[in-house]
Amino acid sequence: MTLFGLDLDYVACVVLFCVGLYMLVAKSNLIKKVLGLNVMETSVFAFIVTSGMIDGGQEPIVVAGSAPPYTSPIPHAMVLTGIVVAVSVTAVALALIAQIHAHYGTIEVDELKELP
Amino acid sequence: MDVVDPRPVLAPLLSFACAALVFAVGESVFWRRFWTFLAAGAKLLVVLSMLPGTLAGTVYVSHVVTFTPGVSIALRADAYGMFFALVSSTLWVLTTVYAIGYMRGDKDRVRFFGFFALCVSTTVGIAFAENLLTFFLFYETLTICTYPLVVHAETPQALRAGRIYLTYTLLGGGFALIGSVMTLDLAGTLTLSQHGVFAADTPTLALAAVFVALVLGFGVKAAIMPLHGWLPIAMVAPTPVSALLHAVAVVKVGAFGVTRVIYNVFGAEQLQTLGFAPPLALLAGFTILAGSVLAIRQDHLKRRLAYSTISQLSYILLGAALLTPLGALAAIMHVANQAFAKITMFFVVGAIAKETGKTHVSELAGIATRMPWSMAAFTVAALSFVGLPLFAGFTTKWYLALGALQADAWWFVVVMLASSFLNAAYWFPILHLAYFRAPEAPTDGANDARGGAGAGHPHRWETSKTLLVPIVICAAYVVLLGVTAEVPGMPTSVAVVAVERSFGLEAPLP
Amino acid sequence: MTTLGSTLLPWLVALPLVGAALVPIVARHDARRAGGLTFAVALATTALASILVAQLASQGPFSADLGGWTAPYGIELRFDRFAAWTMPLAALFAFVIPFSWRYLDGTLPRERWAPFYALLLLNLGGLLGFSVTGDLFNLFVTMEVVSLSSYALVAVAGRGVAAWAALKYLLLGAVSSLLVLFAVGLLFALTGSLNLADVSARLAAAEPSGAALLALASLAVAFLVKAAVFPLHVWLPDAHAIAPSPVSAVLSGLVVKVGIVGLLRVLQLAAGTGIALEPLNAVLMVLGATAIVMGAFLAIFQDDIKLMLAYSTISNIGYIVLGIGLASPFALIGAFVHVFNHALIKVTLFLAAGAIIHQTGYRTLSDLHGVARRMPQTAAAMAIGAVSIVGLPPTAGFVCKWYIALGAFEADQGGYGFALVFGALFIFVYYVRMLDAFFFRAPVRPEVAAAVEAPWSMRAPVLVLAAACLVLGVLGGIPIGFVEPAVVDLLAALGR
Amino acid sequence: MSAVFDAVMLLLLIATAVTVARARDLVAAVVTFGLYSLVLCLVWQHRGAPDVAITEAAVGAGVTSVLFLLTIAKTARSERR
Amino acid sequence: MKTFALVLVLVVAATMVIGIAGLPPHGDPDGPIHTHVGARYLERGVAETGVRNLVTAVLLVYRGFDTFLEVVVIFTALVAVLALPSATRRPPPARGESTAAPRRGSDDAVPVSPVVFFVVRLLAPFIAVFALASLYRGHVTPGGGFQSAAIIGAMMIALGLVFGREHAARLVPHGAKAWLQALGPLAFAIIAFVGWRLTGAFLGFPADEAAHALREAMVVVLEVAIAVGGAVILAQLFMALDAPS
Repeated sequence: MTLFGLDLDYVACVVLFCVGLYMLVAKSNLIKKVLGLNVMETSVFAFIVTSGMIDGGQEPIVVAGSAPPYTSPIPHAMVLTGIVVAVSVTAVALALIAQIHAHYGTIEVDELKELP
Repeated sequence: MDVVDPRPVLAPLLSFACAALVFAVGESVFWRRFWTFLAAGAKLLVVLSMLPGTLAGTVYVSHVVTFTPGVSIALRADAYGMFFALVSSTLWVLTTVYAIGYMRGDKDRVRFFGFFALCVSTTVGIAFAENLLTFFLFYETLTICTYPLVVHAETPQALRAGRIYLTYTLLGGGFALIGSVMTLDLAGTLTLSQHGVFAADTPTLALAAVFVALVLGFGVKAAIMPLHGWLPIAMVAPTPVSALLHAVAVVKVGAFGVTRVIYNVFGAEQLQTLGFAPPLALLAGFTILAGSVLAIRQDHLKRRLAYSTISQLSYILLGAALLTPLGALAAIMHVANQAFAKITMFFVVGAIAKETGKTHVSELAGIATRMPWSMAAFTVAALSFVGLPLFAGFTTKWYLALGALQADAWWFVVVMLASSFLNAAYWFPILHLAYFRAPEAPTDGANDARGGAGAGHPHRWETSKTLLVPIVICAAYVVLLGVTAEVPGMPTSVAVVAVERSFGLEAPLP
Repeated sequence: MTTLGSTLLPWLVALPLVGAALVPIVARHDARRAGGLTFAVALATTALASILVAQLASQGPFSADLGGWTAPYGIELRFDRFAAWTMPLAALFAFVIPFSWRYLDGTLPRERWAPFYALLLLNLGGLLGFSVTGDLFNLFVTMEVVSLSSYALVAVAGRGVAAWAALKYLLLGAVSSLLVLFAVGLLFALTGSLNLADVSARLAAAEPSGAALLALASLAVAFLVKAAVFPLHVWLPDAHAIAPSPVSAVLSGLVVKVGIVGLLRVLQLAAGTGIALEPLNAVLMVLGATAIVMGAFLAIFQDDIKLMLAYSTISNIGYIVLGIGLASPFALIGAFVHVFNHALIKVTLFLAAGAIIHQTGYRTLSDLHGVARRMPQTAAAMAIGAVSIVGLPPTAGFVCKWYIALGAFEADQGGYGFALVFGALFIFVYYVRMLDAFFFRAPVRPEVAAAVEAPWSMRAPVLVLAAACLVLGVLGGIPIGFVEPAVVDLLAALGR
Repeated sequence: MSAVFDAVMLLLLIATAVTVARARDLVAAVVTFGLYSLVLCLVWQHRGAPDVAITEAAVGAGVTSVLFLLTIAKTARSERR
Repeated sequence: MKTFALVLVLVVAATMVIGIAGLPPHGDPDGPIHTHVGARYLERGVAETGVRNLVTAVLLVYRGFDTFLEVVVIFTALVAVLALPSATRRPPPARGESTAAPRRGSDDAVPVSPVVFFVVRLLAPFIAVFALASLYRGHVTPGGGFQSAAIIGAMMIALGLVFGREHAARLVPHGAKAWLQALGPLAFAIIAFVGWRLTGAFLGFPADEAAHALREAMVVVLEVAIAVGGAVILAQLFMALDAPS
């Protein structure tokens, strides 16, 4: 799908990336920030998976009954690793947020900045 | 001819090692003195052992490590470096004796003597630096090592002085670094063993930038006006520090650097064509006069000495900037002449403060009866500065005048005459007070600055021997340098070799 | 072709990572064992690294094909001179870890010692992997190992304050990691390959496209964030100041260098692509010079010694970035040498500061008056570090400043030379205050007046490192000679 | 057909993402995020990446959401304005 | 902040769109992705690795080192969370906070409806079997180590949610926990070593047909280690985050 010469699948990824980025920058709530980070991450994954597509292709599993063309397996492997990395980062971020809340009683950046 | 020899490295290295040992032995007085003297003595011996070779025209070189191709840390004992090293090594021995007497009972003596030894080691390193990088290396090390000495008293005043001192010298160091870097970029070498490193077709603007950067960089330590602000303030340091460092090592290093820049980085010939030297000479002439005028107004003794130093240092710069053989000779000889005379004065002032607690000119009435030997030494030094024949200062002025005439700059002769009068104007009142006025009745107000430091011995004759002996020896040197100017084998002959070989000028004396 | 070097290379990365996995197992019953095992692993890694460096010196760069798949079909680890020059960084861990042994007493409850040491080893393994990998995606994953362990190390000892600093670090760090992943995706879509050399060659073969430019730009931005270059530095000061001192040493000395090594990779990728690097270089020069001055300027206002050290890291990263931006041979040499020299100096300073804070309980200058009277050796090490970080001779810091300044004039950018030399002096204003307070003032706090020198396991690393700062200053030619061929190669690849 | 499916899915993705951004109630945001992940799964399954789709369903929609919910339970349920 | 965010987002969006316009169109069989490295994997992958799911082949055989580091990353996440101080001090509720979600865990467990209780207990074995199947068939069908890890982990989490943390914690013996959480990195190290001895390459898999069984065994060991290690780590992460305040 293209529009004005732009690949809409890719543009969708850009839109998602920017929604995530907006959440990360503009939202004051730390959990919202981390959610935004996750949205950004998935948008990049979507971009990578999309780049590995092939027209009329199927999953890269070579068994009886499957035939080329196959989608490229490398982007999938990359994204699989990326997902694990993302969940690891999220887990650490959330643990830190819990710490912050236990100490300051708030997870709003606006209020954290005012505290000593 | 150049000969590879370990001695140029050995001289600073020996004293570095001893300095480290001074720190290591801690509070043990005997061992501290032992290592300090060993360092001073060993260094003097090493330097002296090279003297015959230097007079015969041999240059000892040793490479330490190569930085990159073309730039290495290397030491090279040419005649000019030898001259400077001889002066500083000799004075170190004397100052060490004096300092032991002066600092008796003071606090933090480990730190004091340790850094003191470090400073003098670096001074020799500077004297022997084969290239600008090595020079800069030791130059900045000297800055760092003097800082603990300046703030030794740890009073707010001393700390402030230390900060001002660092600000001036580190900014200067920055300019020196930039200048060195530009030199390497333009010339491809940093060596100080040639008489000019730049190719004839180097752009003049770039050369001007290099000249300004290097002269600014080294001129700060040479206290050329308007970069002199740190020197009077740094006088809060203990007197041996003021004496050795702020009359000899640190400031001379600056002047030494400027002469190296003039004769070894640019070379007399090229500088003549470029025309950078006259502005420097003018600045030096201005500093000579302005320093003296300011000195007259100082009542604090050490500050008066400081302004006198500022004025006297510019003799060296002026002599070097004339670009004539006799001017250069005067510049080199003044390194020694000013050093011995000024250190004598500092020693005396220190002894007076230590014995009587007097630190201001106006308090000195009748001091000559209390301390006749010291004041006699002081008189010798003062006469030398005024430039009476038979004293060291005279030879400088004589050759400087001749050098100025060689350069057709007759008005510098006028500057020098004026300076002599000004010198008389601020030294003679002290002598007058000391010899011809009766001592005031002691009042409590008399002992201000160093309070009770030496007030414990009101009836002792003169002062302790460790203070007096260096004073007398230095004064004797001042006379010796004055009367033996034409005798072969004496410092003058080294200076003559230096003018010829280190500066690449024709022989100044037949 | 397998040589000793290419056989051992993967284990260089695997050893600390596996060591990290073993730490919690070994420390199940006795937490103190964690420190011992970690030290042993760090030593073994250092030994392995020295074998590899020796191999490099005798037979030139080599690479290891993991799994036996030749590049670009598998992951390739490359050991060239740049990678080798990051090996001494690993050796610094061998100093940080013994320092931590006693430092953790009273800082961290015992049950968290094992995770702490494991994180240190993970950090080390990630750093090593990052610098030797020749594969783009592997670059991303190793970077994540480093980043994730760093975030946690910041928060490890403190409570909310530390967690907040760590989270700020995490959010910015995660975005920059994501940019790297995005760029890897772009490059893969453009070339179909993940091998660095292969991608670079294929980019060069194809005509330059906006996508390649976007990829390189996002890599550059990502690594500038990781390196905390001035306007992107906001995460650094708090994180580095609040972390426990051994961690601060690792973060400030080593982890920010991830960004620098990454920038180098960007240059290698761009080599030969026909993409003009001048805009990037111009940006790097401006950012570097700004960072030098602003880092120094901001440091002046700090009373907390660790915060001040953190700001000086920003300033020093500015040197390196400026050197890379100048892109002249001398400047690059200076920049790369400073990658290690700054690490050495900064580890010295942070460990010394850590020892002082640990022994006295105070961390601001006004409280620490006169500490040198009670802890002369540590304070002397601190003084050497301070002189070195300002770049005064004869210390390690001077060597780099000299070369970068020389490179500035070589590239006809003398103005940056001035910024470098005087920006550095700026920060000395602060250090003089520190030295005054430590050495020349009377103690105001009873704890300081009664302090004693740190135990030997803390003091020895500090003293050895301080001595190394001096030795590397005098023998500055050795690292220069080591890095020079690599810079020549890089410049040849960049067509200069 | 495929193009229509793609278009609908992409619009749905953007819609859920914006909802996540706008939701004040954090639990709602997280649940919407889980939904977003599931839509993404479908897209990926459709694009020949079943491995990724399964992992995203298990980790992105499952584990991540649970971790978020746990944290929300510990801290605050709604965004404060 | 909002204005800044908007401007930033617009700038980023514009830059990205311009850059992305330079990419080759996706789905093109002649695009670089499908003609270079990927093409070789598709052609020779099954023969070279013996794994029919080429994603698994890439993950474990061609790019096993990445997966090793991936396992290390999640291990890092666990160690990171364990290294943090547990959030114990709970400050008084801040102003205006309406509701805090109810707390779970056996000490103050919310009453669970008997239906949920029953369903979870009933489903648990099936989930486990599903996970194992996914794992076992991973090299033929979609699925594999990490997916199973997530599923087993999710099962443990569900059990924990329903029965309370003590019960969930008992699922993993305390002494074995240290070993199990490190299973991934350790298994990779062992397989890497074995591969190194057999083929001379770190993480190498024997290529000849004779060693087919061995190769398969190595892949399965890695898959199991990833699954079990990952599940234990995920469960521990859950418990760490759910620790009572």
